[in-house]
Amino acid sequence: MTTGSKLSLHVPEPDWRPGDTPDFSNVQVPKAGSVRRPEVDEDPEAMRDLAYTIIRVLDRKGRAVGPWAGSLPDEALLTGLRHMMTLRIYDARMMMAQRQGKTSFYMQHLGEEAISCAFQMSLAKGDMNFPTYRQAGLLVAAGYPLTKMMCQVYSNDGDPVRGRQLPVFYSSKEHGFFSISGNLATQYIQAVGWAMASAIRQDDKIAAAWIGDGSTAESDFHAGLVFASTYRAPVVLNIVNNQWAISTFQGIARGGSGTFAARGHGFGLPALRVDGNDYLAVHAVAQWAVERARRNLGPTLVEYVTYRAGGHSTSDDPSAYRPKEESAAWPLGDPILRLKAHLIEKGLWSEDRHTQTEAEITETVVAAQKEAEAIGTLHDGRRPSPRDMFEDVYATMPPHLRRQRQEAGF
Amino acid sequence: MTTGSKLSLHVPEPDWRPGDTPDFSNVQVPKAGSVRRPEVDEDPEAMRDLAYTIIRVLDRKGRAVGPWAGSLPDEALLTGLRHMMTLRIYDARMMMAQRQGKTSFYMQHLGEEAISCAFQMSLAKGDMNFPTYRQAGLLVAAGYPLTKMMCQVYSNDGDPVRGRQLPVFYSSKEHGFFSISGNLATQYIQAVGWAMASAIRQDDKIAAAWIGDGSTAESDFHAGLVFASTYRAPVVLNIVNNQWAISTFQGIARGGSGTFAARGHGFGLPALRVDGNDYLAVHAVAQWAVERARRNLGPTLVEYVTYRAGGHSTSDDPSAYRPKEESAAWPLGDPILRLKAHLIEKGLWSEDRHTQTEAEITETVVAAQKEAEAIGTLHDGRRPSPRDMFEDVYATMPPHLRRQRQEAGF
Amino acid sequence: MANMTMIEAVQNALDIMMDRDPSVVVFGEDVGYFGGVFRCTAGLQKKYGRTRCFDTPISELGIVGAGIGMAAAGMKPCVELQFADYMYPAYDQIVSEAARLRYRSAGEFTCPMVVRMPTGGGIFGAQTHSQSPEALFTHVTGLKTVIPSTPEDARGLLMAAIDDPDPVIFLEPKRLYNGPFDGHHERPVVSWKKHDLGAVADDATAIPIGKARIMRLGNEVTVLAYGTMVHVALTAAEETGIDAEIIDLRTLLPLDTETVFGSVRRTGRCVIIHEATLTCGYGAELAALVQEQCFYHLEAPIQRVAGWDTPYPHAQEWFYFPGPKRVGEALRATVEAI
Amino acid sequence: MANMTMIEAVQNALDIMMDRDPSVVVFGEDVGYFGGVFRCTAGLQKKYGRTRCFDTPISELGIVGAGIGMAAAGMKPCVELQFADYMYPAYDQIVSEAARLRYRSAGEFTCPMVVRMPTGGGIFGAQTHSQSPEALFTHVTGLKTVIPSTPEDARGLLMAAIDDPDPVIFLEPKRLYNGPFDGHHERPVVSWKKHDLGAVADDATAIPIGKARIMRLGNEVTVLAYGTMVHVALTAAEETGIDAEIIDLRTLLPLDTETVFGSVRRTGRCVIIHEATLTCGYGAELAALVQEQCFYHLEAPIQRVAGWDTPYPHAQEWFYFPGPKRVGEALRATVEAI
Ligand SMILES: Cc1ncc(C[n+]2csc(CCOP(=O)(O)OP(=O)(O)O)c2C)c(N)n1
Ligand SMILES: Cc1ncc(C[n+]2csc(CCOP(=O)(O)OP(=O)(O)O)c2C)c(N)n1
Ligand SMILES: [Mg+2]
Ligand SMILES: [Mg+2]
Repeated sequence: MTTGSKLSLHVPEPDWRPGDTPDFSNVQVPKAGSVRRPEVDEDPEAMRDLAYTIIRVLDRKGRAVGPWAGSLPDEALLTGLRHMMTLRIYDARMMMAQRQGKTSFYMQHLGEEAISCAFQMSLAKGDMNFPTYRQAGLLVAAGYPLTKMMCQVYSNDGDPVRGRQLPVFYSSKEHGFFSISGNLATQYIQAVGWAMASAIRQDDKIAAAWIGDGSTAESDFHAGLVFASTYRAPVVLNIVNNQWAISTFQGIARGGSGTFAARGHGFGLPALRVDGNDYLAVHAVAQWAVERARRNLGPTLVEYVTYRAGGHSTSDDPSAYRPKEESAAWPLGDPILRLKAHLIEKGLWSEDRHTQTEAEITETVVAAQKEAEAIGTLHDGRRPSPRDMFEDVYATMPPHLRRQRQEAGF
Repeated sequence: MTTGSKLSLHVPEPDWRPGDTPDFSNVQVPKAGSVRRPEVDEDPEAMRDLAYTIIRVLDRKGRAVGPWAGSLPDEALLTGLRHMMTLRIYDARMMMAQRQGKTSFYMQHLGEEAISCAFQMSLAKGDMNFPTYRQAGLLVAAGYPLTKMMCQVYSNDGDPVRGRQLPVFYSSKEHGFFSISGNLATQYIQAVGWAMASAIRQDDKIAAAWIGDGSTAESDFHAGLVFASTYRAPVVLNIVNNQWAISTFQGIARGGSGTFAARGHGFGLPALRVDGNDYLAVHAVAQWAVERARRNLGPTLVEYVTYRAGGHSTSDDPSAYRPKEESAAWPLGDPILRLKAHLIEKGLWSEDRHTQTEAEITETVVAAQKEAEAIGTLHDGRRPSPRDMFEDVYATMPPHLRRQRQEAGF
Repeated sequence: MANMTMIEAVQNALDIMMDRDPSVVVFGEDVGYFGGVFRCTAGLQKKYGRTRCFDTPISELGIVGAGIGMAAAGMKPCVELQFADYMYPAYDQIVSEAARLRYRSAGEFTCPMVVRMPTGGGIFGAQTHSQSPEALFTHVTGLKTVIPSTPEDARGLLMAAIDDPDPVIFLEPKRLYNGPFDGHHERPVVSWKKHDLGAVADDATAIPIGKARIMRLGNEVTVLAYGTMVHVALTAAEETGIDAEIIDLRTLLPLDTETVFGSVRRTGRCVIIHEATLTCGYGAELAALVQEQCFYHLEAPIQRVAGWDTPYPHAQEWFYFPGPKRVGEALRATVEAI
Repeated sequence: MANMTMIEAVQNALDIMMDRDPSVVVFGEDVGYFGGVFRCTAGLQKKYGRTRCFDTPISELGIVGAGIGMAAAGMKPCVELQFADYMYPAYDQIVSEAARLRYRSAGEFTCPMVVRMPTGGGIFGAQTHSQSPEALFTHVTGLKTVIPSTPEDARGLLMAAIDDPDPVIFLEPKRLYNGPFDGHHERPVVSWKKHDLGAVADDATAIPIGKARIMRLGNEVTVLAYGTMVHVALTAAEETGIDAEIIDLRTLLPLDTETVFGSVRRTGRCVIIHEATLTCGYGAELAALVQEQCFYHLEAPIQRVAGWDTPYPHAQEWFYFPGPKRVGEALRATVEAI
């Protein structure tokens, strides 16, 4: 039985391209405080709705409302704001440094600062993140030295990874930050393996896996979900949906499912969708998922809804594929401004203190930058030795590499 | 915040191992006819329940009941019975041939005959299956010659694939049967690509992808779902859940999700679960999914619930990892006996005709086998030439292969 | 005759073939509306529509796997992997499926697909944007592997690859996209537009797969090179003044052994260069073949100059890249060996 | 001294190491309750519990990827891939991740993991149960690649591999699991239990990675072999009466060049054999190295005897397998070359 009628291929397209006027008025953004907070041991099937909504805490007036509010004390909120501001200022300086030719490449977090900064606050010492290139907030919030970060970006002699990696591919075991891979998604299943190891050893440490919306299409994402689901690994499975994967809008990776969080339903996992530009909501949901993992209740999938306000990297110009106005029109606002407004509303902060803090942080960042540049930049100053190129391929250098190093003259 | 309490790894185990007495009394088998039949263009979200149930048509008395009944006329049911009986008798002969050393390896369908035999009846000429090694019923039902199948199993000179492939790795474009790969799951995304091509060309042909429960863990399954969901490819995505993947029970691949069909929910796909031992139910659901694809409504995920009654292959002895009684205790019965009972109930069939047909088919199969063996078997008679080994690596043999063939002396 | 960059040449080949044959489809990450991160598919979606040139999810496995299915259905997919470094997720589909399909079905199902990917280093891309995995393809029976070194070759070979009835791996040396690169990274880049080798014929024609080209005639030593290294070899010959015969292999598999062996038998010496890591690189096969077939003509050991057996580092890029200095030294050592 | 099959030897090594070190975990498809389709993990789940030895979903990517995460967490996973032919889905994790982790984190994160897999043909497994992908590992910096040819080596090398601080690919020639195979498929198999080479020491000790072994001393020609081919080489030498020195490489990377070059410089002739397809196989690297380092000692072209450049066929298995006849002919041609 053939119908005689013709098939056609559906190729999803974003609603707007350069030249169009973006209009998000039909995007459903649930009211802050309106989404329920289940117990962490509730049956995943019973919280299916949480994958199709957006958990939000901060309302338009800057108030923290609803069942997800209150996960952090005031002091921590002030610290959180500082982390986000630091990350943004750091990014701006490094973007500029790249333009000045001090390094080859850079990737910023503009608009996405809340996610990694707030998430880190839900972890404990010894837990391990398996991040992508857009979660440096994990390091900032963990107190990793800015100078060291910059040395990595400059690939100079102070770079802990000896100039071997692309800028922003940090690594710090001590700060629970797994070495970044340039290959998308590969670390997702590794995070699950790390968490399985913790469970095998009957430890109490948990892991956090990170992935972008676009990268969920990769195989490792599936492997991660399969293994996490089967062995109930103590891991938080994070998806940062910033709407874009370089020039490709999220609809290409998401396809026919309403949300990325929904992917978890195929695996019986609790799947939560959260406002990624709401520091309080991110923290509350992260804490919930971390508690679940810690209590041996298994993995949680979390989708952070956010927007990549900048280009994909310094090699990218987004105006070639999306309207310039899209970022401003995006309905979830700016994470720093929103937390700032909340703190002002609470009487804990003011415009003045903000300006003053901005200046302070800028000073700190500039000082760190000076320190880093005093060591060197990609093309100048003290840089890792070519000898270093041959180290760490193996624990012990095998004869053929020794010969090659010699041949290279180092 | 660490809890101090210890994590532990959950490793799923089947309910019974050799020595235990299997007891499926707590397995929920919905009554035949009790599951609704939505319209093919109903919103996938609205038919979520169909992934957690089992669509059944044949009741205990052999009657076809409920909204899924009646997809096939009587004549077709008789043909269907014959297909299944042929496949089973063919399997038995080939199992024996392997034991007799006439070939190296064989894989049978025991208990799973309904799935591929009934599915094929829902397709039209020009549609393409991307099967695994356990869907030879697709060929039988498409009228592929038994002798040719046997020649493939024997790797003799009549083998259409020139002795190159493992036994049962058939290929027939004409019969809508894509060349089988030894690598699990790889063909799933290829089926989606084939379907995309049909849609790009605005043709009316559709594809069917096949995979086992265990193999859904592979990456290609994920890629298939992602692409099918994004481009709404005209493809039926089949999962044959026969409870076992060699020695591994389905719980290892399924993990925390209730069913394999549920995997489709992460992609917004309609997902149906069907009694794989019920010829009528399989056909009705297949037809529904095929119609959806044909009408350009996109992909459907179908899980066939069945039981691998035999060993994984001739290299396998299942009594090493599951109770011998498990197969008999399995609640969905035998597909041939069930269809037979239905036809008898309908007055279309009798024990006598069954016995007589069995004898007839045996004769046909034995005749085909003689014909095939007259050509040769793996170690005897006319076999593909070693020259053949060098053909078809490329369309035109490149110089280095010509040289090697010469060196080999052929 | 006009000049084109290699990017334009690739785009032009795709344009010509899509125009000629409606079964040619182009897809990959960011190749649709945007036209690819290297712009090799610019304008194609606009011209041929969204179902002939489109963006895919980030799944190299999916891109190649879907391509195989399409090819089996009679289309001619020409897919892009964003970087050769990201071909690994697709490797199973390439090796176990694309390369084997004709064989295992005795010609019933075939896979006329091209898998394009930018390869090689020299752009400060570090270990995951610099790899040269050609040997991982040439070891696989059933694949052809092609790598151009000029815009004309890029266009002509890509046209031939799309026409080919079998799967072809098409490696694009990204350091050559905009201009030839002689290995002197400290010097300004010359654009193809201003370079003799940037000229392309007005009439675009396919260049047969399997034919090497002698880029420079010479008598003292034969240099086997491909991709970026062709230009480095030319520079090294010039700078050392050694009378080297430089062969651009263009196709790695099937290899043009006639041209290779003919030259080495004449010069009696051979240097092989590539950017990929040394051990088990494609140069090993070249050396093995040459020593076997030209043994009695060889006057010196065959030397290989290659990437070191380390990942491609970021800061130390120019110590890793086998530049004209290292190549020159190998040439000298080889011609001086007695 | 007792005799063991290679399967028992592998099982024994795992048992010893799991007993010694609680961080050793074993997992893979069907390795748990059942003990593996080749029975190499038999009894381990029972002895060490389900969290130390367990079944996994059928995802080679997942097996290796999870292993990397565990290794980074300080455990010592020793995972099984059911057949080397099925390593491709895991290839990205092996190449881009396991092999690079130490380098890219400057030693902060490491990957002390062993990936075991049965390799090679000779069991009528056709193209997807017969492959020998060693060259795809030896081209990858950061990996070590090991392949035993006797039970004692299998046990000792596996123990060393598990102890190794870096990722080790451990190839098990499945044709040798039950007994040595000399290539005469028409003759009955001799079990390791009844074969001299099946003896294993009572005291299990690790055998260092990176050391070849001279299996037979000889003067006329050096044969480089590994895995199953070691036994074929021994047979060919015996049958031709050629005084061949036969080296079992045991470790492909890092290669024991001292032993290899020393022998070739003495004999002046070299034959390389492997079961993998010829082009860009590991033999290419051996030939390239030997011609470079032993050039002035070589009296004949180095010959390679290998699998043909086709997929491994089912019916034509014994025409594909490089048996003693082909090896013998190469030996003869090489010693007779002037
Ligand atoms: C395996 C692999 N394929 C392709 C790329 C090239 N690439 C780098 S980033 C990127 C987009 C990723 O998008 P997403 O996952 O949404 O993360 P985002 O950049 O938005 O944070 C692509 C395609 C890669 N790095 N690795
Ligand atoms: C990529 C890959 N990994 C492993 C195997 C080995 N293998 C063959 S069949 C099988 C089990 C498959 O189980 P399932 O998918 O449930 O199919 P069934 O045999 O039950 O029909 C395994 C692990 C393979 N063929 N390919
Ligand atoms: Mg994104
Ligand atoms: Mg199964």
